[in-house]
Amino acid sequence: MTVRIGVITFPGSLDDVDALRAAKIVGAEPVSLWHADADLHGVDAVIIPGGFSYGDYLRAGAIAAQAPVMRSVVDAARGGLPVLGICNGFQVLCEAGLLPGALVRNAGLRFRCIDQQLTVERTSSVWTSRYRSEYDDVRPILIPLKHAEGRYVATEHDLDALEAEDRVLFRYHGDNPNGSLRDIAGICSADGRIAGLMPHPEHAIDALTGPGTDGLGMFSSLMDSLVGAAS
Amino acid sequence: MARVAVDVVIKPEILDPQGKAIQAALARSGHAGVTEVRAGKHFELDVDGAVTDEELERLAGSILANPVIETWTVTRLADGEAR
Amino acid sequence: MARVAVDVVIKPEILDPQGKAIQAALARSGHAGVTEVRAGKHFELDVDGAVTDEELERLAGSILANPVIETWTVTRLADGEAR
Amino acid sequence: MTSTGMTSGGMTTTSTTGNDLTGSEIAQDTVILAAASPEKPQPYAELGLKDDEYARIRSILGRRPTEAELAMYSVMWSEHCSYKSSKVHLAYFGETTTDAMREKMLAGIGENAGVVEIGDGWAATFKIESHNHPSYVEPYQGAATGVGGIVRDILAMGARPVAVTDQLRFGPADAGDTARVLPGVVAGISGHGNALGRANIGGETHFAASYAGTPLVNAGCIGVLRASDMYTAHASGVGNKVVLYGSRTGLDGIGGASVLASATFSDAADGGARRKLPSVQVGDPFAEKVLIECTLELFAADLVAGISDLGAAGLACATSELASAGDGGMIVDLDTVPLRAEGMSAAEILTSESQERMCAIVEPAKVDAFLAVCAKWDVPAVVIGEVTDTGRLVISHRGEVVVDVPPRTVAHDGPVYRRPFHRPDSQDALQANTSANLPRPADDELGGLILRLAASENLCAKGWITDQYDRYVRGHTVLAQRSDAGMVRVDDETSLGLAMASDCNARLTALDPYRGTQLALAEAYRNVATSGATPLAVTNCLNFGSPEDPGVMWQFREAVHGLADGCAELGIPVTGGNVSFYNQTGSEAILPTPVVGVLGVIDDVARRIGPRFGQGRTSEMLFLLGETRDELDGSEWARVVHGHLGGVPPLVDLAAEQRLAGVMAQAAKAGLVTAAHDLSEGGLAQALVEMCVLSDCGAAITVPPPNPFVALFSETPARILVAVPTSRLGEFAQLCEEHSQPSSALGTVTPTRPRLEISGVADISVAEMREAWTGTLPALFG
Ligand SMILES: Nc1ncnc2c1ncn2[C@@H]1O[C@H](COP(=O)(O)OP(=O)(O)O)[C@@H](O)[C@H]1O
Ligand SMILES: [Mg+2]
Repeated sequence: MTVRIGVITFPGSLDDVDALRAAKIVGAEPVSLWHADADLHGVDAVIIPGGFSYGDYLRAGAIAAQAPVMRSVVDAARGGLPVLGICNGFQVLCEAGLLPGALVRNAGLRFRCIDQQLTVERTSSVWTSRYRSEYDDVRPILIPLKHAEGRYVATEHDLDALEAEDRVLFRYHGDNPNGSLRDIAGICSADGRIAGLMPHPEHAIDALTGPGTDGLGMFSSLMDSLVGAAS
Repeated sequence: MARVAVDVVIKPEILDPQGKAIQAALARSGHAGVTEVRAGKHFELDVDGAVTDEELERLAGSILANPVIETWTVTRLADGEAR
Repeated sequence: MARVAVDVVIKPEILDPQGKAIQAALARSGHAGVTEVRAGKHFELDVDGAVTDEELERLAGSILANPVIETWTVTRLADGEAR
Repeated sequence: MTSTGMTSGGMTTTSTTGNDLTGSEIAQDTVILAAASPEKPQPYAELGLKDDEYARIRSILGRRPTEAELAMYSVMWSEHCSYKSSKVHLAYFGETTTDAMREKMLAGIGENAGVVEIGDGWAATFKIESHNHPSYVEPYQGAATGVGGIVRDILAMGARPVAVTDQLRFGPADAGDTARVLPGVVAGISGHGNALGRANIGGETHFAASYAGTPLVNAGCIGVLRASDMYTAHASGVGNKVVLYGSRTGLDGIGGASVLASATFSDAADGGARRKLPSVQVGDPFAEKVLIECTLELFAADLVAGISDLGAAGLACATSELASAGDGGMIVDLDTVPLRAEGMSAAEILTSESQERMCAIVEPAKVDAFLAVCAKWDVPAVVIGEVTDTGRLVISHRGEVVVDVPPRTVAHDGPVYRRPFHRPDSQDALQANTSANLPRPADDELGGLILRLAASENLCAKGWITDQYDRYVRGHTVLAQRSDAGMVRVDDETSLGLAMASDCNARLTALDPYRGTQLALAEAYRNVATSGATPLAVTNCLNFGSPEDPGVMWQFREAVHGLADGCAELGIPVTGGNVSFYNQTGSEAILPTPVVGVLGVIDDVARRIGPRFGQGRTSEMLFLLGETRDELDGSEWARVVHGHLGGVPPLVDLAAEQRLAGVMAQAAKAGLVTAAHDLSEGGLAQALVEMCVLSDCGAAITVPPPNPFVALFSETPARILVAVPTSRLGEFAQLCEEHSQPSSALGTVTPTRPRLEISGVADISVAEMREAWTGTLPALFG
């Protein structure tokens, strides 16, 4: 079966082409989705890419969360469609209420573009199963990160709940680049199907253009789960 | 036509590095009397007569501010007054 | 100890892309009664008694706002009042 | 938004009622009024026009110009737009470009940006522009709009912008104003540039006292296109529509026209307020990003017959240039232009420098499709005029003709100055004051000196700056910051890549502008070669003081000649450039700063060479390619240790540079070199520090006798430090021999010993070097 992965383009999206390329590399059919079109065109999963949707002029992700396509994404996600928000996409998912918490200005106040080590905290999600190792200790992965508003904040109550429900997907390893609470780099829904993270796995799919290929696992994991489900 | 100000500030329990940096800059340039700064956003809206206080409250709390991290106040300004 | 609000907005003749984008977003989400939005910054300062209005004016115009492109207003808030 | 009712009547009929100064409306200055009131005094001097220039305008028109015409001529005849002081010298680039050099050039000097063929049907275009003064007044917005402007320039060639660069110069790093300017400039480039989705792949950052009141902010952009798809800025095809699209036009940056408003409209309701308008423009990165995507979609759908960006001089520039390069005529109705401010005069609309706008020439049958694409992207677009063959640019406003001029006279027939130039007398003393008498360090001081120089402001790591730039976006970046050259893959379907580097050591151009500029060329050329790419074309951004100073004019002329002669020797053409004069604080000019950019091409990006050794399992040896002479005048050692600038720059040997580039290209192709870094400021010592720290790996070397200080700190050009796998030593030696390339073995890479051991001279840990090299900017800027 062909797996169709949709990637949303908002005005101001930047890394939509990278996400489409990642989908293609793992053997999926990449499908472009347009912000103003509420139709999801029958895709099997949706990626909300990085960038500055609508200029991020109110709060990062806030205006995009109101876009027609997002109303469909919210409904479909509640129905179990796998959804991944990367960077701005993560911000959109929080603003749309699909994930708890918010992303605010980096503690250091500056935009940062660095290669960052992450620990994979949960390997039982559709987005991270490939990082499962024979042993329990998954080695840190190296993924680029680039944002000015990536400090994850949530109430203590929400943070405790995230931990209790095993919904922290990634944590920053080594230096915390933005002051995120509890070093959180990415989280997911309880069933692991809706995920968001600040770093950019789609920029780590080819050693020629990224710091390595550690990001590929996220897209391959999705393929495993979708192809597995179909067969 | 009325003018409305909406001020949004980050909740006190959330770290405000920008406020801190500004406070430090003020202290460095001789304004040590400013002991704390919180940085937020200020919006001025022109709204037509039909817009009620409830609608303003709703749009402030759902769009202009993110209640997870921010608090806000809505103030109708006197005619022509800008803040 | 007093609390002071400083509101900074971009001069009316200078492009305010934020305000424009926010107004469009509000209109799209059913708040068409909002006909114009100007986006600016809102600072809340805690200042000790020795800080005069002149000093506040000076620091607002030199550090909180960029007089080349912005205008500002300084308001002393009533005790404990947050805006 | 449909095509406007551009009836011929509306364009040619002029009413006289508007001339009555009745009511609160102030009559605008029309062509008819101008013809009827020849004696009316006009503020041409305030607009920067000389008496004879004003007289020329009058004789071109056969009457006095209208206010709108005066505004147009004055901005288009300004130094910035007309190149009136530099033109006579820039002609030398053309004179020295041979047919062989021209072979791959599709567009050259005179176009928005030069275009060169790069193989497989692809072409590339690149350019560097200055945004110096605005960045001093308002660092964030000045730098931001600088990046926006250069990207639109590249877009106007029909190219897809793929990468940006920034060349920065500031006052001393610890100077108070640098703490204002530098973070603001970098935040502007970051905030605006990152939002455009174009990877930042390199640049320069230098500090020197002469830039304290005059920082330099240059921004570069590279674009790619199919060679068959080039658009140029011309308006051909009578009846084709002129479409203005992008942001609304406001009162931004109308420095010149506001003089006009204040001089003639001082009684107008808001005349006084407007006069105080700052001449800064505020950028809207979101609008810019959308404009880029919209324009690329217009290109892809083949809806564009000609195109121009709106930069300096706004519509005045775009309309006059498009018209004069095409069929020679155009009519424009300013009443159709979407405005952001009320009551703008024709002069203001024409000279507004509002950002994020483009002007396209569109066949009538394609106008609807064009407007539909703009609507999809929510980009305002209107037809503002039409191409004619009348030889006149006719512009109406409020139903009256306010401009009626031969467009060439505005765009191209500006004044030409032959400004006096002569070598300043002080140059002799400067050159006589060599570094020969400066005390040199003892051998046991060299270790400390290595660290001291590595931490100095010009040599230290620039990560504090470059980590604020997105280098990953769109997934084509192969090399970026921390490499000698940036490199991008042209697109997903090809392995073809472009490399770019830009350089200028202004200390050396101060000592000898001719030779110093050749050294800048040599360094940028070498940086491209170090990455494994083959240098192909050259651009420049010539930043100088006042052209009215004969000494500055001499520096400028020497720089142009040095660059042109150097390019002729290397066989690569100058395809474009930019001149920025009047960079001075009071009467003190900046160090002459001719930034030279070199573009290179590589067939297979997988073969690129980066600066990191010790990454694989093979053992590697380090070689120094090139020969070292005792050349320390103008060096970083002289500056940091002695605060000294004097003497003559190192000798230029372009044949050696060419040989070196040939060796590197072959070595890359054959995979003989695992890492490379060229030697420039700070010499061998600095190259070793950088490679060890970037590689997180040690090296054990022996410096060639007789003088370790000279071996480590001399700044002789034409040298590259390379790492060669021990399994390939034979092939490497043979390659060098075939090219008669001097090469000396320095030592080995030591992955298990993270130290730089220089036999008998120094032994420093990588951690110590990292701390020294990377600590400086964070300590200064937080
Ligand atoms: N302002 C800047 N913007 C982007 N990259 C920069 C900037 N300043 C320095 N760099 C990058 O930092 C690295 C070191 O710069 P530099 O020492 O000038 O290199 P080189 O000596 O090889 O010309 C290069 O990769 C350069 O592109
Ligand atoms: Mg170099």
